[in-house]
Amino acid sequence: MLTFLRRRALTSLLPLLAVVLGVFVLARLTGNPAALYLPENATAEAREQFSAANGFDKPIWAQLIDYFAGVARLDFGTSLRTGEDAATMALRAFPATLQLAVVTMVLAIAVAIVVGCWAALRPNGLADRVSGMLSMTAASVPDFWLAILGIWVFAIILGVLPTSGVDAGGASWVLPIAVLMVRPAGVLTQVVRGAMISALGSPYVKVARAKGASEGRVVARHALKNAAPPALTVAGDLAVGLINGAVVVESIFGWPGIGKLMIDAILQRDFAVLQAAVALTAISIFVLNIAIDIGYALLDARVRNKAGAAA
Amino acid sequence: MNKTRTTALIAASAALSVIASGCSVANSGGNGSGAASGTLRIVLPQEPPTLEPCEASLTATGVVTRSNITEPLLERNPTSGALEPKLATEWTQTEPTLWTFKLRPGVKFSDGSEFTSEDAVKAIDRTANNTTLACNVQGYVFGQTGPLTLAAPDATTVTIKTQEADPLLPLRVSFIEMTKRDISTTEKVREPIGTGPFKIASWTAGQKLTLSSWDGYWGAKPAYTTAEYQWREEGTVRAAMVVNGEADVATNLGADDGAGDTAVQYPNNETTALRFTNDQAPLNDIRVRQAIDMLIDRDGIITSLFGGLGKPASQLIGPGVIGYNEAMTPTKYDPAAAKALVDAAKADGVPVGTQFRIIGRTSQFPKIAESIELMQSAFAQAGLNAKIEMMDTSAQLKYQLRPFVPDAGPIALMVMHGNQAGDAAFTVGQYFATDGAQSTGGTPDLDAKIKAAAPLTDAARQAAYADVFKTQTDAVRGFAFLANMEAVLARAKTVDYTPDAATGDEMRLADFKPKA
Amino acid sequence: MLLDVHGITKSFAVPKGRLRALDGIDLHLEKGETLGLVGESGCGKSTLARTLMLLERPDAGTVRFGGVDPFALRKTDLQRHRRRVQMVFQDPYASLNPRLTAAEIIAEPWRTHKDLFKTARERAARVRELLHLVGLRPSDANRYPQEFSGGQRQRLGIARALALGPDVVICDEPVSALDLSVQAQVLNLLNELQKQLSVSYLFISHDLSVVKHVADRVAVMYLGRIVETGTTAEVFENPRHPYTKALLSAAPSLRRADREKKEKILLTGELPSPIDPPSGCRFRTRCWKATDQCATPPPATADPATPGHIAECHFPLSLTAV
Amino acid sequence: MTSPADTEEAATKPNYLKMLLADPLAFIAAIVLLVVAFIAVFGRQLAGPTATQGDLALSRLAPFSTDHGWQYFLGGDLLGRSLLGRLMVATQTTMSVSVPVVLISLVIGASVGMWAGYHRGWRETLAMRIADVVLSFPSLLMAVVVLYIFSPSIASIIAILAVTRIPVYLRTARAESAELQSRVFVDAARTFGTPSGAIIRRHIFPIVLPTLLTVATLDFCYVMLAESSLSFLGIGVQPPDVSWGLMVAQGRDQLRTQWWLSVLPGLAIVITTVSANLLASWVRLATDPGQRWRLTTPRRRRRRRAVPVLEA
Repeated sequence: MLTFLRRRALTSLLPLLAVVLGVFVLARLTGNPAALYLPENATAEAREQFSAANGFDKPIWAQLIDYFAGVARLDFGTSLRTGEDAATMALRAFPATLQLAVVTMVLAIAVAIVVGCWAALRPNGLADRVSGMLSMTAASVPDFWLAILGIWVFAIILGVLPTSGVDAGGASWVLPIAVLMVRPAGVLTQVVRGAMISALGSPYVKVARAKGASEGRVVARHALKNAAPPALTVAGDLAVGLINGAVVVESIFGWPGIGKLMIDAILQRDFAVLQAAVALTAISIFVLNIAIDIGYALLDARVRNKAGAAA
Repeated sequence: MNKTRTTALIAASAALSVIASGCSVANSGGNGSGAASGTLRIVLPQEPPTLEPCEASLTATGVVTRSNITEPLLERNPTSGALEPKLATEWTQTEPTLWTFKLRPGVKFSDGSEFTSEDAVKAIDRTANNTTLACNVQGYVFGQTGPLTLAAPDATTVTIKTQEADPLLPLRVSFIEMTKRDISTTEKVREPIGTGPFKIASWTAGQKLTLSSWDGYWGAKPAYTTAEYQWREEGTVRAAMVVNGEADVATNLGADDGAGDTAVQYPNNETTALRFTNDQAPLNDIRVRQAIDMLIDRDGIITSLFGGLGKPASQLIGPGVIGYNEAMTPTKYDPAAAKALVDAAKADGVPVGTQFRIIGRTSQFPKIAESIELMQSAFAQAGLNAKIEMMDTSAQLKYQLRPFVPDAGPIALMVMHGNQAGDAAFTVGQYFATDGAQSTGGTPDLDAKIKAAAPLTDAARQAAYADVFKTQTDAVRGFAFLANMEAVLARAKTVDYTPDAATGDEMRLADFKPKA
Repeated sequence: MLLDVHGITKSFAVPKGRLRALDGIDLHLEKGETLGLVGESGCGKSTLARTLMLLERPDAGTVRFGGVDPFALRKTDLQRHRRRVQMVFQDPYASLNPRLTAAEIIAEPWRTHKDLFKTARERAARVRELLHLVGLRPSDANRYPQEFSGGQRQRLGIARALALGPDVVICDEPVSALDLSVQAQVLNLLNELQKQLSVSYLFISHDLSVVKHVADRVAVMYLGRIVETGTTAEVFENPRHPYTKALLSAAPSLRRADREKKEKILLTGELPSPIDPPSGCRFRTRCWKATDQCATPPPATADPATPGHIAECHFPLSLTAV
Repeated sequence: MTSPADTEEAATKPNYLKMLLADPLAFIAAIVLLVVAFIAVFGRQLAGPTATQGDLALSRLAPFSTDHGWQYFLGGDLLGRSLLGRLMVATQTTMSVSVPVVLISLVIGASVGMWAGYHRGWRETLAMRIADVVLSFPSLLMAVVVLYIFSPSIASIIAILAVTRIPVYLRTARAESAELQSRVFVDAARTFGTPSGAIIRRHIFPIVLPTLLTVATLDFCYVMLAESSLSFLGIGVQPPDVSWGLMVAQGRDQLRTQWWLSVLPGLAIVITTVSANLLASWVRLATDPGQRWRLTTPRRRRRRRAVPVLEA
C-alpha cells in the first residue's frame, strides 16, 4: 500500500507541477499589469519603475526561477492589488470553497444513494423512470442559469432566502449549495442506479438472497458496497469539477471562496495570488485523487474478498 | 457493521463541514434584520483592495476611505465646484509659486494623537512626491507637476512651493488625505489611521468591512455610529439586497437592476465616447468620423438600453466641470446624412469598406455590449465595416493608454472618462493633446490652446477650455461622444441621503441620516 | 531444411523475477512434413509459436527460414517472408474479428499484401476457392463468425491462414477448443490440405493422440526445452525420455476420467515454476530415475539405430532397456 | 458440432428505427435534436432580418403575442430584435462551437488513445501522463485563464475546449484499445504483417467506436454547458455573434422585468442537453446486445423480465 501510495504521489506530482508551471507562463503572457495598477495618466517612467519593482522587466525564465526559488521558501509573493501575502489570501479563501464543496458533495452523494438505489430496485418502474428523467435534467442544467433563477425566485419574488453572502447563517448556504449540487447529484444518481442494477444481478447478491437476507440488507450491505467503486470514481471527477461550478457560483453569490479569488486575480493580473490559488487548488485536487485511489483500493479489496467468500 | 461505517462516514464529513463552517464563514454574525441601532449597511460593487489614503483617487478605495476614515485639507463641493475648508481653515497664494495653508486646530487622529503641520507635510510629501509607492493620487494628480517643496513654519501652518505657477494646487491638494507622520513611506497601508469621523472596527477580507464612529472627532458626530460595507459584483444582487432589507444602500446600479422604488438617480461624473485612431483608414477621413458620430442613436440607447439613465453627451466632460462648453449640443442621429457622408468619402477614394474594430471593456457600464452592437449594426447599414471586440480591463487598457498596441489598425475605442477633479485640465491634456497619455489625435493648434489655458483662472479659464472642446470637435473630431452617464443608487426607506456627482468616488457617511 | 531453429531463448519480466519461457530450443522442419510439438500447458509451446510468427523476438539463438533470419528482414523482404509462414490459432472464437464477414476475414491478409491479387474479382474468386477448399459453402461468405459453429470457424481460420499460400502453417492447438467429433474432421481437413498443397505443419498440441494422428515427427517439450525428438513411430513406440514415457502412459487419452485407471507412471510433485527452474535436467524433480548426476546438464543422446531420435537425458530409457 | 441456432439472436441485425419508435422518450429526444440540427443549419435564413436588425421601438417586447409577426412570438430583446430569431441564430453559433469541439477532441483523443493503448509501453505512459495533466485541473478554469490571454473568438473557444476534452476520449480509447490489442484476432492480423496503423483502423477502431460515440453524446452536453458558462463570464462567444449562454448572460439584468430574455435561452440549453442525454442512454442500451431486450420487448412483458433479480 505504501509503495502504491508513493508511486501514485510521484506520478501525480508531475501534473501538479505542470499545472503550476503552465499557469505561470500563461499568466505572464497576458502582459505587464502596470496599466491596471497605475493611474491612467501615469508617466512612462512610473510604469518602468513599477515593472522593475515587481520583476516584470526580467525575461520570463528569470521570473520563473525567482518564483520557484520563492516557493521553495514557501513564499508565494505578495498581491499586487492588496499588498498582502498571496498565500495568506489563498488560504483565507480556501475554507469557504472547501466547506461549500464538502457539504455539496455529501448531500449530492446522499441524494444519489437514496434515489439511485430506489430506482435500481425496480428498473423501468415508475420510480426509476421519474428519477431517471429528473436526474438527467439535473445533470443538464447550466449552473449559472439556475443561480440567477434561484435568486430571482427565492430571494426576490418570494423573499424567503437571502440573495447572497455568507452572513445570514444557514439560509445563506441554501442557494449556493442547491445550485452546486444539482449537477453532481444528477450524474451520481445515474451512476449509482446503473452500478446497483448490475450489483443486484451479480452472483453473490443472489447467494445472499438465497440465504434469506432481507431486501434492505441485500441492498445496504452487499449491493451498495459493490456499486461504490464506480460511484467513487465519478464522485472524484465531479468534486474536481465543483471548482468549475464554484467559479461561477461564488461570483454570483458573493461567496468569498477560491473560485472568485482566482477569477478576480486573473482579471486584475494579480499573478502572485493567481499562482497561489492555482497551486492550492492543484494540491487539493492532488490530495483528493490520492484519497480516491486509497478509497478505491480499500473498497476493491473488500469487494473481492466478499465475492470470494460468497462463491 | 458496514452500514454503520457508511453512516459514520457521512456523519463525519457532515460534522467536518459544520466544524469548518464554524471556523471562518458562518460565525461572522447573524444581524440580517433591518437597520438596527445606528448601523448603516452599504453594498459596493467591489471590495476595496486596501484603504490606503494615497490611493484615494482609486474609486474602490476612495469611496470608503475619503472623508470617512481620513480627511483632506480641503474638499471640493461636488455641486458648486467650490473648494471648502476641511482640515485647513484657509489657504492663500502668497507668491505665484507658493501656497500657504492654515490648519484647523484641535484635530485629533482616531488613536488620540494630535494632528499637526508635521503630519500634513509628511502626508503631502508621501502622496505627491513619493514615486516608489506608485500611489494612484501621485500619478493622477501630481504626475505632471514635478515635486513639491514643503515646509511647516509652525504647528498650524504648511507651505507648498511649486515648480511653476499652479492655480490648481488647492484642487490637487484636495486629493491628499491626511495621515500620521509615522506612516510607512515604502509600503501601502491596508488599514490607516485618520482624522475622519470613522475608524476601522474590523475587516474580514472577502466578506465585510465595519467602520465605527469615535468620540474625539473634531466635527459633528455622524448620525450612524456604525457602517458595514459588503460587496457584490452583480448589480441585480446589490439591488435585491436593498429591496430585501439585507442592506440599506447599494451603489452603481443600472436602470434594470431592479432597485424599484428604492432607486435614486444620480449623475456619476462619467462620460462615454468612441475614440478614433485618426491616422488609420477609413477612420483617417473626417467625414467617416462625422458619419459615425451621426450614426449613434444616443436617445435610443439612453431610452431603450440605459433605461433613461444619462444625457446625450456633446463633449468629454459633464456640466459642472470647469471648462464645460454650454454652447455645444449632442450630434443628431441622422443615418441618411451619415450615409451621404460615407458615400462622398467613398467617391473620393476613401476605402470606407475597410474593417475597423470597435473595442469595448466588458461590463465597463451597464449594457455596453448592447450599445456597441446597436452602433455596429447602424454602421453596417451606412456601408461601414466594423467588428466588435470586447476585452477585459487589462487587455482594453493596452489600447486605451500609451504605449499603444503597435500596428493595431483602425480602432474606435469605447472609453469612459470620469473627471473627479472638476476641472477640464484633468481631461484635455490626457485626451486631446497630441502626446496625451490617452490621445490618438490632436493638432498643433489644439495643443497650443490646451497649453495656453493651463495657467488661466476664473472666467478666462472657463472660456479657454470651452474653446478647446469646441476646437476638438470641429477641427479634429477624434471622438464621438455618447452620454454623460447617470447611475442608480438604491436607498432603503429608513435612510435619508441624496447622492451627488461625487457619490461614486467619495461617499461621506456623515451625510447619511436615519429617516424620521 | 525449411525451418531451422537453434538455441533460442526467451524470457519475460514478471513481478517475481524473469520467467524463462524458452530456454535453448532446437528444432527443424522439412518441406512437406508435419512436426508435432507436445507438452503440458505452460511449457512454452505457445511462446515458441509466437516467436516463429515474429510476434516475439527471442533473447538469443537463431531462426533460419530457408536459410534466412526473418528477424533481420525489413519491409518488402519481411512481408514476403510473412506470406510463407502462417498460423492457425487455438481459439476459433477469439481469433476471428466478430465484426467482419467470412469473406472479409479470409481476404484480410490481402489488404496488406495488395500485390497478390490485382482485382476485386480475383479476390472474390479466390475467397470462394478457399471456402470450398476448407469445406465451407460459397454462401457462407457473407456470414459473421458468430453465425458459424466452432468447427466451421476453425475452417475459416485455416482458410485465412492459407490465403497467402504459405509454405509453413503453425497450428497452435488448432482443435483443443473443439468438440471431440469435430476435432477429427478438422484434423482430416489439415491432412487433406497438406497432401493437396504440400505445406509443412508445426503442429502444437498437448494431446498425444492428436499429434500421433497428424505428425510425421514429434518433439516433446518440458519447461522451455525440447527433451526428446524423433519420428512419430520412434517416439510413441520407444520413448527414451522418462517424461515422454510418463506422458504416453497417460495416453491415449489425457482426459480426467480415464487418467486414474490407465496411469501407470504417476508423476510426483508439481510442475516446477519456470521462473526458477531446476538446475541440470529440468525433469529431475519429478523423475523416478533421477540421481544426483541429474543436477548437471543432461547430454543429448541419440540411439545409434535411429540417429534422428534424440533425448536429453543422463539415463535414456531404451538404451538401458535394450 | 455446435448448432448455429444458439447464435441466432446475435445474428439478427437490430432494427434501430423500430427500437427508437418503441421508446417514446428517446423518440421525442431524437425529434428535438433533429429540429435543433435543422435550425442550426437553416436557422439564420429562417429567422429573417429581425434576428439581427433591431427596431428600438420593439425593445423589450413581451412574448406570446403575434401582433408583430411570428418572429416576435417570443418577444423582443433590448435592441428590439426578435427573441425567437435570436434563439435560432444562437442555435447555429452554439452548435458551431459544440460540434467541432466534440469532433476535434473525439478524433484526436480517440486516435492518440488507440495508438497509446495499442502500443503500450512508453507511448501509453506518455499519453496518459499528458492526459493527467490536463485532467488534473478544472477545465473551465483552464479555459478562463487561456481565453483571457488569447482574446476570445469562436476559434480559440473551440481550441481550448477541445484541448480540455481530449483526455476524456483518450482515456476511453486507450483502455479499450489496450484490452483489444491482446486479443487473438489482433495477433492474427499481426501475423499477416499488417501495419499497426491498419490494425488500429480495421480491428480496434470499429469496436471502440460505439463506446466513443456514447461518450461523445454525453460530452456534447458538457461542452454546450461549458460554452454557455464561458459566454456567461464574458469570455465566450462575442457579440454581435450570439449563443444561448450569451443570451442568458445578457438577459440576466432584465430578469425582474423581462424574464423571458434569460429564461427562454436557458430552457433551450436544458431541452437540448436533456434530449442528448436521453438519446445517449438509449444508444447505450441499443448497442449493447445484453441490454437491448429492454427496448425490443413490449412494455408489459418487459416489466416481468425487468425484475428477474427479485425473483431469483
